[in-house]
Amino acid sequence: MADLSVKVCGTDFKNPIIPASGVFGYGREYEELFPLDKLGGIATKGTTLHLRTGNLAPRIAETPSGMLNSVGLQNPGIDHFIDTELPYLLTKNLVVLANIAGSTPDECAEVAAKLEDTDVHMIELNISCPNVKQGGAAFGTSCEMAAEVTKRVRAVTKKPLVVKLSPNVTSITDIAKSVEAAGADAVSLINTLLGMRIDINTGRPILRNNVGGMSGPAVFPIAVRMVWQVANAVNIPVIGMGGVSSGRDAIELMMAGASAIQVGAAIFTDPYAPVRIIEEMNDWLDSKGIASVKNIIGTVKPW
Amino acid sequence: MADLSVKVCGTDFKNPIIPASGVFGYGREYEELFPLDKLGGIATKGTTLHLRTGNLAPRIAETPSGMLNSVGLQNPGIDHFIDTELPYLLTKNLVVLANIAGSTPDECAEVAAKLEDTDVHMIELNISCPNVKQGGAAFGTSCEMAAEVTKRVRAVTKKPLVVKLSPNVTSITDIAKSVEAAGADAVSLINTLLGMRIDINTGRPILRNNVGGMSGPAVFPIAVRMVWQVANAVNIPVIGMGGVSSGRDAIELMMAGASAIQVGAAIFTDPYAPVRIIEEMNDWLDSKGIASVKNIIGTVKPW
Amino acid sequence: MKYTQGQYIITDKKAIACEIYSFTIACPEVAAAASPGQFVHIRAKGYTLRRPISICGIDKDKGTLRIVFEIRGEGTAEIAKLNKGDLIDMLAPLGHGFTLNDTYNKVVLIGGGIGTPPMLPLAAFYGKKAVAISGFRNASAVILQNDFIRTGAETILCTDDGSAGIHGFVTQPFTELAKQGGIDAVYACGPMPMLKGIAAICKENGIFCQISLEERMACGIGACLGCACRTVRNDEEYFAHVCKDGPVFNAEEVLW
Amino acid sequence: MKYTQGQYIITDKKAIACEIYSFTIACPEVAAAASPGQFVHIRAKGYTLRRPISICGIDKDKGTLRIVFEIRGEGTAEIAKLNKGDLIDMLAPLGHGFTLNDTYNKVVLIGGGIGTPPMLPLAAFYGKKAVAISGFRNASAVILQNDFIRTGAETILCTDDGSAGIHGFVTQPFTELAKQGGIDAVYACGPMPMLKGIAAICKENGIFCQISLEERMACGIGACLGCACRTVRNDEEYFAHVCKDGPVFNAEEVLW
Ligand SMILES: Cc1cc2nc3c(=O)[nH]c(=O)nc-3n(C[C@H](O)[C@H](O)[C@H](O)COP(=O)(O)OP(=O)(O)OC[C@H]3O[C@@H](n4cnc5c(N)ncnc54)[C@H](O)[C@@H]3O)c2cc1C
Ligand SMILES: Cc1cc2nc3c(=O)[nH]c(=O)nc-3n(C[C@H](O)[C@H](O)[C@H](O)COP(=O)(O)OP(=O)(O)OC[C@H]3O[C@@H](n4cnc5c(N)ncnc54)[C@H](O)[C@@H]3O)c2cc1C
Ligand SMILES: Cc1cc2nc3c(=O)[nH]c(=O)nc-3n(C[C@H](O)[C@H](O)[C@H](O)COP(=O)(O)O)c2cc1C
Ligand SMILES: Cc1cc2nc3c(=O)[nH]c(=O)nc-3n(C[C@H](O)[C@H](O)[C@H](O)COP(=O)(O)O)c2cc1C
Ligand code: FES
Ligand code: FES
Repeated sequence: MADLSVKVCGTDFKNPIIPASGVFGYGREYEELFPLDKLGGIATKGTTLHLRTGNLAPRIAETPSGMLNSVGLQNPGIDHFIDTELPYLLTKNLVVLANIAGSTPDECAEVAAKLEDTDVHMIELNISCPNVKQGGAAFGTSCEMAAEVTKRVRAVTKKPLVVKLSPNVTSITDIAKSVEAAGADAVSLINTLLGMRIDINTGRPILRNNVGGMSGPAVFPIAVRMVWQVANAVNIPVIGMGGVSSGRDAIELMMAGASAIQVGAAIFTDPYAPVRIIEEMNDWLDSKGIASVKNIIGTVKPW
Repeated sequence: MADLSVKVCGTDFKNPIIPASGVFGYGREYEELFPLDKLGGIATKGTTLHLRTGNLAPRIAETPSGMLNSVGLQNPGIDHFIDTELPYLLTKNLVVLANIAGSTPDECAEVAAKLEDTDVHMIELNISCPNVKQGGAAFGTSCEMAAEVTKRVRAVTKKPLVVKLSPNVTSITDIAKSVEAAGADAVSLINTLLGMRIDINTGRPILRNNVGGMSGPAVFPIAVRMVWQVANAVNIPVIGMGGVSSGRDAIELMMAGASAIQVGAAIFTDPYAPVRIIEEMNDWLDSKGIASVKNIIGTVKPW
Repeated sequence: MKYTQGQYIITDKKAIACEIYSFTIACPEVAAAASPGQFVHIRAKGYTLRRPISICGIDKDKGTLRIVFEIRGEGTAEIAKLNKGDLIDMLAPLGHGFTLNDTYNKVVLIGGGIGTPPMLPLAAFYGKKAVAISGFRNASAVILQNDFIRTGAETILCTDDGSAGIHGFVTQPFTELAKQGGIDAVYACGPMPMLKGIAAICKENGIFCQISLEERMACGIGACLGCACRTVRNDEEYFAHVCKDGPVFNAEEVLW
Repeated sequence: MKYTQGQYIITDKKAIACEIYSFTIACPEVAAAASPGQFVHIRAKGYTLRRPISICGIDKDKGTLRIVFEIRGEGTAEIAKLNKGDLIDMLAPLGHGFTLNDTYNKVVLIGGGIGTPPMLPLAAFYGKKAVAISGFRNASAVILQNDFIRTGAETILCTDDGSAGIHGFVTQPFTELAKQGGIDAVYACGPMPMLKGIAAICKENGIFCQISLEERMACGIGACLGCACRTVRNDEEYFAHVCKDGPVFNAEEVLW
């Protein structure tokens, strides 16, 4: 048994595997299949100030080795999260990352402020959502906007603040450096890549929202590249995700520089994926005689 | 038999299928398998002013439903292309797109100028290569640099000028608009997405260049999205590519707005892919009673 | 157990019409938990998303489920390659099924095309109290009619082109039945226009109606919010999820 | 015909060691065109890139090729699932093979591990004039020794751990042979350190040496420039391509 524990911004994880925001709800549905305390942590569904109904269906499309989603941040609002979902999750022995979002920096800060008096372990600020004030361009696509929203949230919370970056940018390292400078304690990446599919028989986009976020194994090489670049550009920890579907993938992304790993679309293919990945990581480490998973973080030797 | 012919910037293609630059060399190797005149056109290997040896091996890695390459523009230089490869290709009944590249706007213009006195049909300017003058940032990642290099090439050529765009940007529509304003007659997209893979047994990146360009079916949804966005943002034709591996994919990308289609990595899986795709497109059009492939270009009806 | 994921042996495979297959699967714990209207979420090798398929038969004694599905694309084509003796990977049983009531005296089951299979477990439950109306494109697409007859249900067959049974849509015989009255409940599954038509007739005639909806799914268990469906609950618009709140909904809840 | 792509029937499949398989494939036109040292490029279902595998046997009369390969990752695992009677998708025969010379009186064939298979067609060509030295990790990894014996070649077996044959690397018996002299040519395939060592010994002793190299490939036919290899030609550095200029190179051309 290798030591799988990791520490990210002072928070201890019993293992590095965290279901990604949006794929795992608030955990209840998967608890039918396995005890949640097997997980290192859980990133909860992106939560906004008020209830959001999300986009019209279809919201899901398949792609080669991946998928698109256009859920559109459907969620019951932060008060419901704090009253109903969080207390339940806090009884489980795992790290809770509250994924939050908003259409203005104000909204993001207000959501974070509400979490300040709770026992949630970390805040994961999703800056990929469109900023209504700035004409819909996502916060995460400009250094200024990314820094601005990070600063506003930083000002209202003492909890470890993880900023979740969008891959749909020319330079993810610039964005990462901006949010680091603005006070982020860690970054997580990658969110989904913007994609589209068309039903050629109807001539209509498959998603009612026309476009959606691509994730799954297809995006894994992009995640590895971005995690590697960002880990080399900032001095704060990186939580890696994007297409991880096996223990080997998780090891690869940690070698690229991730201190912990989130698992998204792979859970749809195999609902036990997070648990299986933990086991596969352990087996691989044991087979190599590596005592602790911490020993592999960022160890890739570039040519 | 549907009418498969298309016209792009005044040039007639007998069908919309073109092997993409870099995967098909100068056509000789594939001519062992099928006559080149079955193709609508051919985009030749990216050619620079002087011979380039390219990067060290390994240059190829596999990814889920895709691949990475870091060939690094190995090519024999424009003079060799004009003397040895072009005359041969011009004897085939297809459109020749000379894909050119350079490390400075000067180099690109010089290469284009050399082609001016040849009978090559179109120039495809690859602006994804790093600009040595600007510290290595790719021309294709800033509107100013993209416009600058386009202008320089435009000034020396009257041939139809297709500018090939990089997907590794925050807003591909802004880049497309810049090169349109700078005189491009068409744009082609997408080039490869920057990715990375690590061999976890050695802890080394698989590619000797550490990172490489991702292509293949995995990127198809990104190509559809970008082609759709760009086709709606500019008034010049769009040549679409990225992950096309079937007639249905080609139809989908044309519905998104492409006037012609390039096929890259799919050729490695199935060397007959371009020919098969042409047949599959014809069959689909016939089954729907669509008389001409031109009738589907840009016909997607967004919600 | 609510639902579980596992690999189960296919004990029987039959091609029952052009590109339509029937699988019998040995999965005792799933069969024990399953009820009519629920579905199974099947993994297709090489594909990221599972495929939702309705349960077409539940044999709790033998511990088997039956599914009937049509090849519609790449994933179902891959699943159709599985043979008797192979393992099938299912997450099941999922969703909220039909409301069964043994005090009902007359129910009508309406299936359109590949929407017919989920009607069969209802016929098995209601037996002679059920009238099963099934509609298909043409004679070669007709499935399951003998299975319905074996349950004791009265069967009415329609085809769009008249090549078998009544020439026309299922709504025609149903409208007549509805006029005759005495129907306690209608259950339906099939294409949207058909469901809409049936719901309208039921509303007009004050008949309780439940329909099974389709939507593109990822998780299949209510976690990803992928399979949204606009409904009304307590007079308020509510984005329900087909995989968890459905696939069966009361027709009056649905915002079409 | 230089090369072609097609689906060919596997007429024989054998597991010849742990995770090592031998396929015999009926492909008359490929067999007719093939020569020792060339390779076939095999499609693995579900994977973008084909897998290059050396030709281990050519039977022009029967119109068959033989390949022997080891499961090294996902693609070879997928190919290994194919059975006798299944179709295998190959682009073949590819590459530049070994230079054969029937005036040679003594040649040495050196194979390391899964580099041994391409030596077998050379043994078939040279027969008693050949000494086949094969090296493996241990006894359980040993393959093809009887096949070599049947060609009439003299065989020398080495294992790293001494569990079969000579305890040690192939370079040990080869060094002795080289000292004895009279070798017209050496052909080798195996891990890089082994090839380097052999090339050095050959250079020292002035023996003509050809080696078969590996590189990650996409097209397999010289079009994509993926499989670069640094070589020297006419005293100039030259990026050759393993799939077209190789896989067989004169050892002295290679820039290690
Ligand atoms: C609750 C439920 C029960 C169903 N029961 C049956 C049944 O008993 N028999 C049967 O033949 N079919 C049934 N379907 C439809 C079946 O799920 C689709 O035909 C199937 O998913 C198509 O997959 P594909 O790989 O053939 O098509 P592709 O087009 O390759 O699929 C691409 C993606 O779209 C999804 N998709 C495509 N069409 C549909 C659809 N109509 N509904 C939901 N997702 C879709 C697929 O699941 C996949 O994620 C049911 C659907 C639902 C939601
Ligand atoms: C000319 C040539 C001849 C060969 N002959 C044989 C043979 O006769 N028997 C045999 O067992 N093996 C042979 N190999 C090695 C064989 O090609 C690899 O073991 C195989 O490609 C690995 O694929 P995989 O799916 O198992 O591994 P993965 O790691 O899943 O493969 C991922 C990618 O890397 C490539 N790759 C990985 N290892 C190698 C390698 N060593 N060489 C080239 N590409 C690699 C794969 O082709 C694929 O594109 C030969 C290689 C070459 C270049
Ligand atoms: C259905 C779905 C819903 C998602 N919702 C959210 C969300 O609410 N907030 C967020 O930050 N990311 C969301 N994501 C992105 C994932 O958390 C993750 O960043 C992405 O899917 C890449 O990981 P993967 O390839 O493992 O899926 C969602 C992804 C999916 C597939
Ligand atoms: C091996 C390889 C070499 C390439 N070389 C070039 C090149 O020289 N110039 C260029 O503009 N694009 C080059 N490309 C990019 C392709 O032309 C194409 O834009 C990309 O691969 C996306 O298409 P695909 O997904 O169909 O492969 C290359 C791609 C590959 C795979
Ligand atoms: S498919 Fe995930 S909520 Fe229904
Ligand atoms: S693999 Fe394409 S050139 Fe060798």
